[in-house]
Amino acid sequence: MTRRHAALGFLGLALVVYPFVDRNNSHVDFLANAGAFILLALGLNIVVGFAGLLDLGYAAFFAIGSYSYAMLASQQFGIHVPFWLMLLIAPVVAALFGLLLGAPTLRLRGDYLAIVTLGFGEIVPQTFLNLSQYTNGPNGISSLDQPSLFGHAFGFSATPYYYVLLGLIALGILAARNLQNSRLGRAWMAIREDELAARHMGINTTATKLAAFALGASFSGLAGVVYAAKLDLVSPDEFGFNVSVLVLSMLVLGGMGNIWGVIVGSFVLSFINSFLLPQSTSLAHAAGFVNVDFTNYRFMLYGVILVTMMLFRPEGLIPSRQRAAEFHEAILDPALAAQEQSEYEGVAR
Amino acid sequence: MALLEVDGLDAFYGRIRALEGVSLRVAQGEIVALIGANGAGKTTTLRAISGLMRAAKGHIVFDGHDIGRLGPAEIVRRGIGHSPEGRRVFARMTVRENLELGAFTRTSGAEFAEDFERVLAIFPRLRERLTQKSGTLSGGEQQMLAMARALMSRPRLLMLDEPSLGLSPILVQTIFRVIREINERGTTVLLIEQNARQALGIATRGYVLEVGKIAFEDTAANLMASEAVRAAYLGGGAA
Amino acid sequence: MALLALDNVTKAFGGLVAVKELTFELDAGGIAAMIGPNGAGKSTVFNLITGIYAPSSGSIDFDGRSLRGLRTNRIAARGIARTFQNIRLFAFMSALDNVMTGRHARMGASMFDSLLHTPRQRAEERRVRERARELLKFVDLERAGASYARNLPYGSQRRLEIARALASDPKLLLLDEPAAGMNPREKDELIALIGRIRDSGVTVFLIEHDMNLVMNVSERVTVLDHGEKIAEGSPDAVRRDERVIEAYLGRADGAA
Amino acid sequence: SGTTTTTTSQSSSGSASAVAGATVIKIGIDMPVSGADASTGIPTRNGAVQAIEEADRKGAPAGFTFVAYDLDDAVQGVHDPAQGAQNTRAFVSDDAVLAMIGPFNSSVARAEIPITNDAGLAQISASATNPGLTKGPDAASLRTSHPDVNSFFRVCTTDDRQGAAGAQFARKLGLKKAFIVDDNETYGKGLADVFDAQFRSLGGTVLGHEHLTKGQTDYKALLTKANALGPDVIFYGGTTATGGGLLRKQMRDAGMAATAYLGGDGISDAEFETVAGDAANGVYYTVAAPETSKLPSAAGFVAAYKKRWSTDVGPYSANAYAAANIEIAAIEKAIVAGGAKTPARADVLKNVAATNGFPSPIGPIGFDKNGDTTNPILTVYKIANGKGVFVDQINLKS
Amino acid sequence: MDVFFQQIVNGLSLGGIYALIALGYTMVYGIIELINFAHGDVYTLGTFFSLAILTGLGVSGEMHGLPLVGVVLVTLIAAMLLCGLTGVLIERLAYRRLRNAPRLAPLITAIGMSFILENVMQLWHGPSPISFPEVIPNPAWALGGVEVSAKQIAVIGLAIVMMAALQLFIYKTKMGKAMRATAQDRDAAQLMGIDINTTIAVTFLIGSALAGAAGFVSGVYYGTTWFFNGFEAGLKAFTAAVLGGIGNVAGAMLGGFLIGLIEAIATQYIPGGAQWTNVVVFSVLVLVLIFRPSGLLGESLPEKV
Ligand SMILES: Nc1ncnc2c1ncn2[C@@H]1O[C@H](COP(=O)(O)OP(=O)(O)OP(=O)(O)O)[C@@H](O)[C@H]1O
Ligand SMILES: Nc1ncnc2c1ncn2[C@@H]1O[C@H](COP(=O)(O)OP(=O)(O)OP(=O)(O)O)[C@@H](O)[C@H]1O
Ligand SMILES: [Mg+2]
Ligand SMILES: [Mg+2]
Repeated sequence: MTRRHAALGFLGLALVVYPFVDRNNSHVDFLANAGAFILLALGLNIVVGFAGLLDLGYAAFFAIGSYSYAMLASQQFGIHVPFWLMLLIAPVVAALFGLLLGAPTLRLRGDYLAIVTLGFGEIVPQTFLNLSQYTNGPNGISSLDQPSLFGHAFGFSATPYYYVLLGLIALGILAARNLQNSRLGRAWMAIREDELAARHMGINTTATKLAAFALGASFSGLAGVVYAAKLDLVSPDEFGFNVSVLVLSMLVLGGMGNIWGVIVGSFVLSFINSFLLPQSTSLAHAAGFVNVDFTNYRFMLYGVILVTMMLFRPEGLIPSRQRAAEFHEAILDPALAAQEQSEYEGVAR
Repeated sequence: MALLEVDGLDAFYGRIRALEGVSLRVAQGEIVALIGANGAGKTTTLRAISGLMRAAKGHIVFDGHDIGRLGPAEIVRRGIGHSPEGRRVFARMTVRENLELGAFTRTSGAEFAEDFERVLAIFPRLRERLTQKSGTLSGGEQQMLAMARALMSRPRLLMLDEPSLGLSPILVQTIFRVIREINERGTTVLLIEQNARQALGIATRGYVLEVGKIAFEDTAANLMASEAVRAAYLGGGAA
Repeated sequence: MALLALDNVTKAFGGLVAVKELTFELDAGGIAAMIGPNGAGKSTVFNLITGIYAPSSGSIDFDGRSLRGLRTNRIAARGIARTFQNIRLFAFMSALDNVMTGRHARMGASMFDSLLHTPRQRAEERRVRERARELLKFVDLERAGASYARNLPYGSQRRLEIARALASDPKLLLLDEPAAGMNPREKDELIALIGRIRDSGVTVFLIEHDMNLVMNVSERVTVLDHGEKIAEGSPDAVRRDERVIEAYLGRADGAA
Repeated sequence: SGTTTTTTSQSSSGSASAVAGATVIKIGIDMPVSGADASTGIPTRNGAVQAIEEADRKGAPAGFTFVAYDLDDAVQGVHDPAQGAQNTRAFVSDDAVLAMIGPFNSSVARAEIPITNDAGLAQISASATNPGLTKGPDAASLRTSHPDVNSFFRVCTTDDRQGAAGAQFARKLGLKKAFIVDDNETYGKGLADVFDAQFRSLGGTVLGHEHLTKGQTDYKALLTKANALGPDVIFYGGTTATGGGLLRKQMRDAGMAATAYLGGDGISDAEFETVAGDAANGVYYTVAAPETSKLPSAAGFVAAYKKRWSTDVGPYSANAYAAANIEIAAIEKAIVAGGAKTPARADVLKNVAATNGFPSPIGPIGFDKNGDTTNPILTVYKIANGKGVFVDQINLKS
Repeated sequence: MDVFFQQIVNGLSLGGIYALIALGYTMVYGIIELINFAHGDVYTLGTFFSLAILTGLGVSGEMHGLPLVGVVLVTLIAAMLLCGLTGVLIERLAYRRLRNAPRLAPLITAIGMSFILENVMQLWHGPSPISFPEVIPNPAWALGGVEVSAKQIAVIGLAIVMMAALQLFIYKTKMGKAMRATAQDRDAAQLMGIDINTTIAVTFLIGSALAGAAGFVSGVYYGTTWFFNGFEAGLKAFTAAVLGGIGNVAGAMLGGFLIGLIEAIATQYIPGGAQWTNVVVFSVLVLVLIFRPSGLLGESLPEKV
């Protein structure tokens, strides 16, 4: 307990002083980008990890968060809502869209939900693209309002965003933990295990699942605001299926359902993705190996990570206790799996 | 030589040892009862015999051949029928289709028709429900179907895992009667029952499992008479 | 006034009438049983009461109010709890969490309480955990609190399911074949447990095929056959009823 | 290779002061080189790398060596503005980087320009053709830190010029009714929008303007819709990869074999002929550069490229090669002027901005005050026997 | 009116390809309840295999008569076989170990396999589109004002034939029955004497072979392919399968044709329709699922407690 707290305190301190130690702004920039993905992953973890709802279109909410900042804090419509206020508004907007998507579809059984969310993930960015009179279509919306704090504009340094994200992640962790150990968190777990029995406990399964969708979406909306402000730009091609899968992979890699696992997973994949591969390719080129291109094997690498993780350590790097048990004991017990499967057949009304 | 010989079986679920050195034999024509408390390992024993799980140690010899390494499908083909715990009927298939699947390993159409009639005669309720999806049958109806389905493969050794579970008293009697009849027609039976009294009532011999080990093994009559078995498994209630 | 009243309830699945014009009342307090051949419609009656199915016709009143149109979770909140013919615990949740989940309907924490862990929420969690511990003890599982439900032995799982159902302080507890798969010794324990539940003021309504148990615990027995009520009364009266013997018990005395 | 740079920390507003002892000069290259974008990203990068290698082999003044520092801006196989921004910051943070090439895509450029503007780092794109990057209020808004300084240049003509040239040419051919299709991407839609406006203003009729959905491969429904309106020409704004080739190919199946087809430089690649097959013949396209066959330098480059990379050039390889050479020249000039010290970025930027009449495979290049090329000569080709044949040259300056 | 009917033909032929892919999807789903994300890529692999075989046979242009029939048959069958084997291999490597794991696990390996296949194909032919030789002559007939080409008829016909064959196979053969049993309860199926490894392997063999057939057809029909083809096609096909009721063979075909039709009609009658096709398709999907949660032909089994 105390050792754990000490370790956390140390980690927190290290993260706070980091930008003072490493003066390379691109590193801080990378960390800030990774931070946005950590925030995304924390949110998706609520939906998939806690409530067990497979959402394959999570990037849509990211898009909604980003675009709401772009539309409400830029020259686009001449509206300039302050960044800090948007941190409150965008999550609510995203959550509302979460409800909008969830309300008609949450009655669907797992895989149907997956495909509908996948479709939602396709059509949201597509709609932003198509409504070009409001969104500038493929060009996206640029030169968004720069946040400022006590009169200091953030400018083009990644550092202030880094701190904003650090704070948001800390809050996100706290929120996720609180949720997990609460009436709502138990209800999610129960629904995941046996929806019908959960209903007999008095759990309103639809409302509970909607809460997961809305909360998950709000994290995504929050990440969207910071990401858009930091990038000073939104464009519709940033929010494709790839992003949804990337975030899902982060959960899988780190350990679904486990907050720290999810954070580690997102950091590791971000690191590989936007730092290790491009940089090492560049190094190889500089060293004369001009035909080496690690980035081109990105998909291969992801694929291999996903497959081998699932085969050999399906509970992730830092698993949740419950998930680990589900994976391991269930693997041992075909009987239970089959029973669950046949119960699953009974489509709840 | 016995039809089925199980020797020194060890089985694990993860790190949990479910069976420890279980040995038993079932001779041709016998009804052997396997009784024991919940979690003693009865189901695990049957699962190991029919190949649904692999024993860590020990030998399983059926009809003179070691079947310990064979898959369940092959074991069924060799003549072991297994009506599993929890009914496990094919929920989205009709009663008729379930029965057809019971005869999956058999090829003769004539034999099939004959067996079909025979099991429906035993369980007339199933005849009324031939086209119902079996997932919507009542618990007891599913139990009948599971047993009927196992009979369709004309096994030489029929293993039944708690066949009377959830059945009405009248059907419990029917089930035990049917087991006896099947046996009289030449099918050897290995029976797991919580209803130990009745099981021992029709069995020739019995084994008592306690936490993964065979604790007693004797003729049914002797087991019924044994004080230790009575106290633990036959219950104090008046019979 | 009756705690539970079914009035002329019919449930048909396609052409199959599982429950037919069933009328009966259950008074508060005490233990009642429902027996009947397999497929008679007993579980269906439970499913109608708990809102899994809606009656094709007829009405069900609980505690003086109609249950019509209520969803399962609302019915549970009204004070009807149940166990299942096939155990349906939350397999990978601890026994304690299972029981705490059973309390869901009686808890007030909103989404925001859950998110923020307000003092109110924390106090409630503490109370609920305490109550859950008591219930585990009540069903003799005080040492199993931390185990995953599915790692418990079968008999314990049955009792855990009962504890979970009791967590919502139900007025009515429905038990669907609670003794199935239990050995005689476990059945004796179960009989004692059901007695304790009755003594705590919860009305118990159970389905069971084990005549020993039914005759031992219940004060009133309803017999169903082909979805219709064919007999009703004290255990002894029912046991001697010709139609019951014919349809259900069999000639050679059904006591198992 | 193997040389290390000694770096001193510097303020992020960044006019690099000369660093004694440093011998390596890096040129940053940011392109999408993985996944779906790799097909055009890699050849473009190769062009730039080739220029840097040649310069290094030739030897820079005062013993400096040139190194390419190339990064991928695709994430999960798709070009990504945030990754582009991160890469640009990596360049800016590395004192040895004095200039950069890229990005490929206009959307990525929007994320990068504010950063190079802030750092005063010269940036030349080979292919980002969206007008708003250099012109008008849009461009001004990208120059956030130093509104009066321009750091972004490009050697390609902008979409507005190409769209206008296409419209002029179509009218010149006497085509009256056009049906416009674009791929709904920055480049394609920009091109198509300009064509749309110009074609109308030149007296043509636009029967319809549709945008494709990404990933679509079956255009029969769209073509049936178009055909029913009886167009003289289908104008396509987009690239081969986003549907240009298939669209042409399926015109025949939709009974439109006789209808003219016109596009921009997005379909000026060998792939177009591959995909469209026989149907490619008769297609017109514009290219935002003079006819290279008339410039001997192009032939040399094409051959050298083939030798170096064992493949044919991509549509923007020569542009990237030219862009890199401009930067190299600017750097060398600054070295000489600064007395063999590592030049400051500001000096390099000044030299780049002053580029005029710079000889390159794609013709002489100069930059106007916005950073656009002063060489708005466009060429129209027609495909015959699977090859683009020179048809017309349009000079928009006149 | 002619335009309307022409769009119907367009929609049906596009839908035919979706249907062919959807058949394999739905079949695999029906047996192991897995959204086999890699299926779309196996389909693309089918185009690659077909091209390789055509190239191997030295085919470069239009053929006629007996040689045409021979080439088509050989290529089709070989592509189906190769894809089928690939499917079996994928199942063996990536899914078998996870048969009893929670449902999310194999879904994620499926996404992983999809990435791997895409990358392999990219290494094989590079990231650019590649083109097919024009093997089949493509006469077209005008029926009234509506033009129908031979290829279109072939696509639609093949989808129907394959659907019917699959339906027969699943409901009339012993193997089919074994598959359905395996789908519902693997242990119990084994106790019936069904070898579930074989059964599941055969499922993948057939499902993937169908993807191979779809690959061949689309390669010849569109004359081009590239490594990333499978994503969009797979997505649409899966949507088709869900729309029709996943696990249901006739439903997959119905869903495929419907989506093709929706796309064609939306393109024609919505102003600027081409950019809205996906939005319309998914909106229709959501609407259908709201009113019929298990798809158009999907069966729903009320829960029995
Ligand atoms: N899938 C599993 N994972 C872990 N442990 C298991 C599993 N199945 C059974 N066990 C354990 O193995 C032991 C033997 O179980 P088994 O099911 O064979 O008992 P049984 O005698 O059939 O009991 P019952 O009368 O309840 O059916 C028990 O301790 C049980 O908890
Ligand atoms: N969802 C359903 N669809 C169709 N038929 C159903 C459904 N649920 C139950 N039935 C039928 O209704 C009848 C009554 O079933 P029910 O489960 O209520 O019986 P039961 O009295 O509980 O029997 P048991 O003692 O065997 O559990 C049975 O014949 C069953 O097949
Ligand atoms: Mg057992
Ligand atoms: Mg029942």
